[in-house]
Amino acid sequence: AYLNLDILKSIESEWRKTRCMPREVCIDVGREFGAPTNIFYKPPCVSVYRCGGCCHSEDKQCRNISTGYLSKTLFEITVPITQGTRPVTISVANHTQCSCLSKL
Amino acid sequence: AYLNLDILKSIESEWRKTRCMPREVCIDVGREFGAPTNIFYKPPCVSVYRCGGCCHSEDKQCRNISTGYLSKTLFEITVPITQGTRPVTISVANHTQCSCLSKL
Amino acid sequence: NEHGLETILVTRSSTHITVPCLVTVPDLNVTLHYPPILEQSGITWDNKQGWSIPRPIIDSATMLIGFHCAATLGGKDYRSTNYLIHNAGSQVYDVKLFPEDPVELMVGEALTLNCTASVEFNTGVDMQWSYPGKQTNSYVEIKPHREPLSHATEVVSILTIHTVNVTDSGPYFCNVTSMDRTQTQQTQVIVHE
Repeated sequence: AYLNLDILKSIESEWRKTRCMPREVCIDVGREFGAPTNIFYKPPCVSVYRCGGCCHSEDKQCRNISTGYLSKTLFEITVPITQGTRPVTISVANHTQCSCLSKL
Repeated sequence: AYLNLDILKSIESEWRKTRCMPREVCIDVGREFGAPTNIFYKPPCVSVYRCGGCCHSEDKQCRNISTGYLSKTLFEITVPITQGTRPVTISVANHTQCSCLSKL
Repeated sequence: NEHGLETILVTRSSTHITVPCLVTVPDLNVTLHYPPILEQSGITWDNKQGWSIPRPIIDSATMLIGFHCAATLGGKDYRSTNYLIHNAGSQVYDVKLFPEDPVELMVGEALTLNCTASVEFNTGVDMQWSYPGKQTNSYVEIKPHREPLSHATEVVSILTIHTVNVTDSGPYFCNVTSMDRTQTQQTQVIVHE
């Protein structure tokens, strides 16, 4: 018996789509930078690329092998509000290359 | 003093990019379906859309308000291998509409 | 097999993977087809074994499917079955059953037992329970779970009886079967009227 080529093609396509590569994600700024608990950011998240996807073995993990940094400008609100709201610029890690690296 | 328009534009753009909407993600099939511990899937993950992004209030969470299902064909390996490897078709939830819903 | 697919196992100690395309014509020109991979050097042909691929090439491949051999003889094309490569472990490091002490309950209460094994990465294990109510009690829920951690994979099977009965009293066994053996853990459950 031969494997149906359409099945093989659809499986190869799924495997490519889910491979370990930089993927756009939303990062919560307060959590990423460990901001004090009386500070809020607007917007609360920024969009950057982080490594994600699946490796084909449990002893591997999808990790960044090269990283850049993106500048993002946000509003920072400090409570009590009397301290005011101001635009701030932060630098956020942006993964540019990924690989399935061994855990061991 | 007036707010610099460029700053405002870049902040608006970031807010749009990080809004709550269906986003492509990799789903580990074994975990999603609670597969027995002697079954492996190839590829191990499939690509579907799930709601993700940030709401602008802590009492809200980004949830799906409409969902479809996608058929995916994978290989299923049962250990011990003598039981063989076979193509299987699964149906995976695919979020089509999202909204920031109240947690309370 | 009947699906036109054979699985080649790769263990942790494998240095090479052999795609076992065997031929009856020793000097036949057999080509190996494989998914896009970065490095091709080091792939060698042996007409008694097939194509040999160094392990690092497999590890760097994005996908482990689409391997097959092809040859032409007398103007006719021949093609082997398709091969899928699977990383497979075999070691079960330990098996635990929680709670480890005997469990005492009143009729109507919920019983939850957690059988956890630490196994080598990519080790498939069949986790089966034996318990007094296995034949009669259909209200038993068994949930499996696999979690790759930093040095091993944790496999779990959680048995839940939502409302126990006196007939649920007795020994509960968790049997963990890997490729080469079975390990068992046991605990005692006592249900009072």
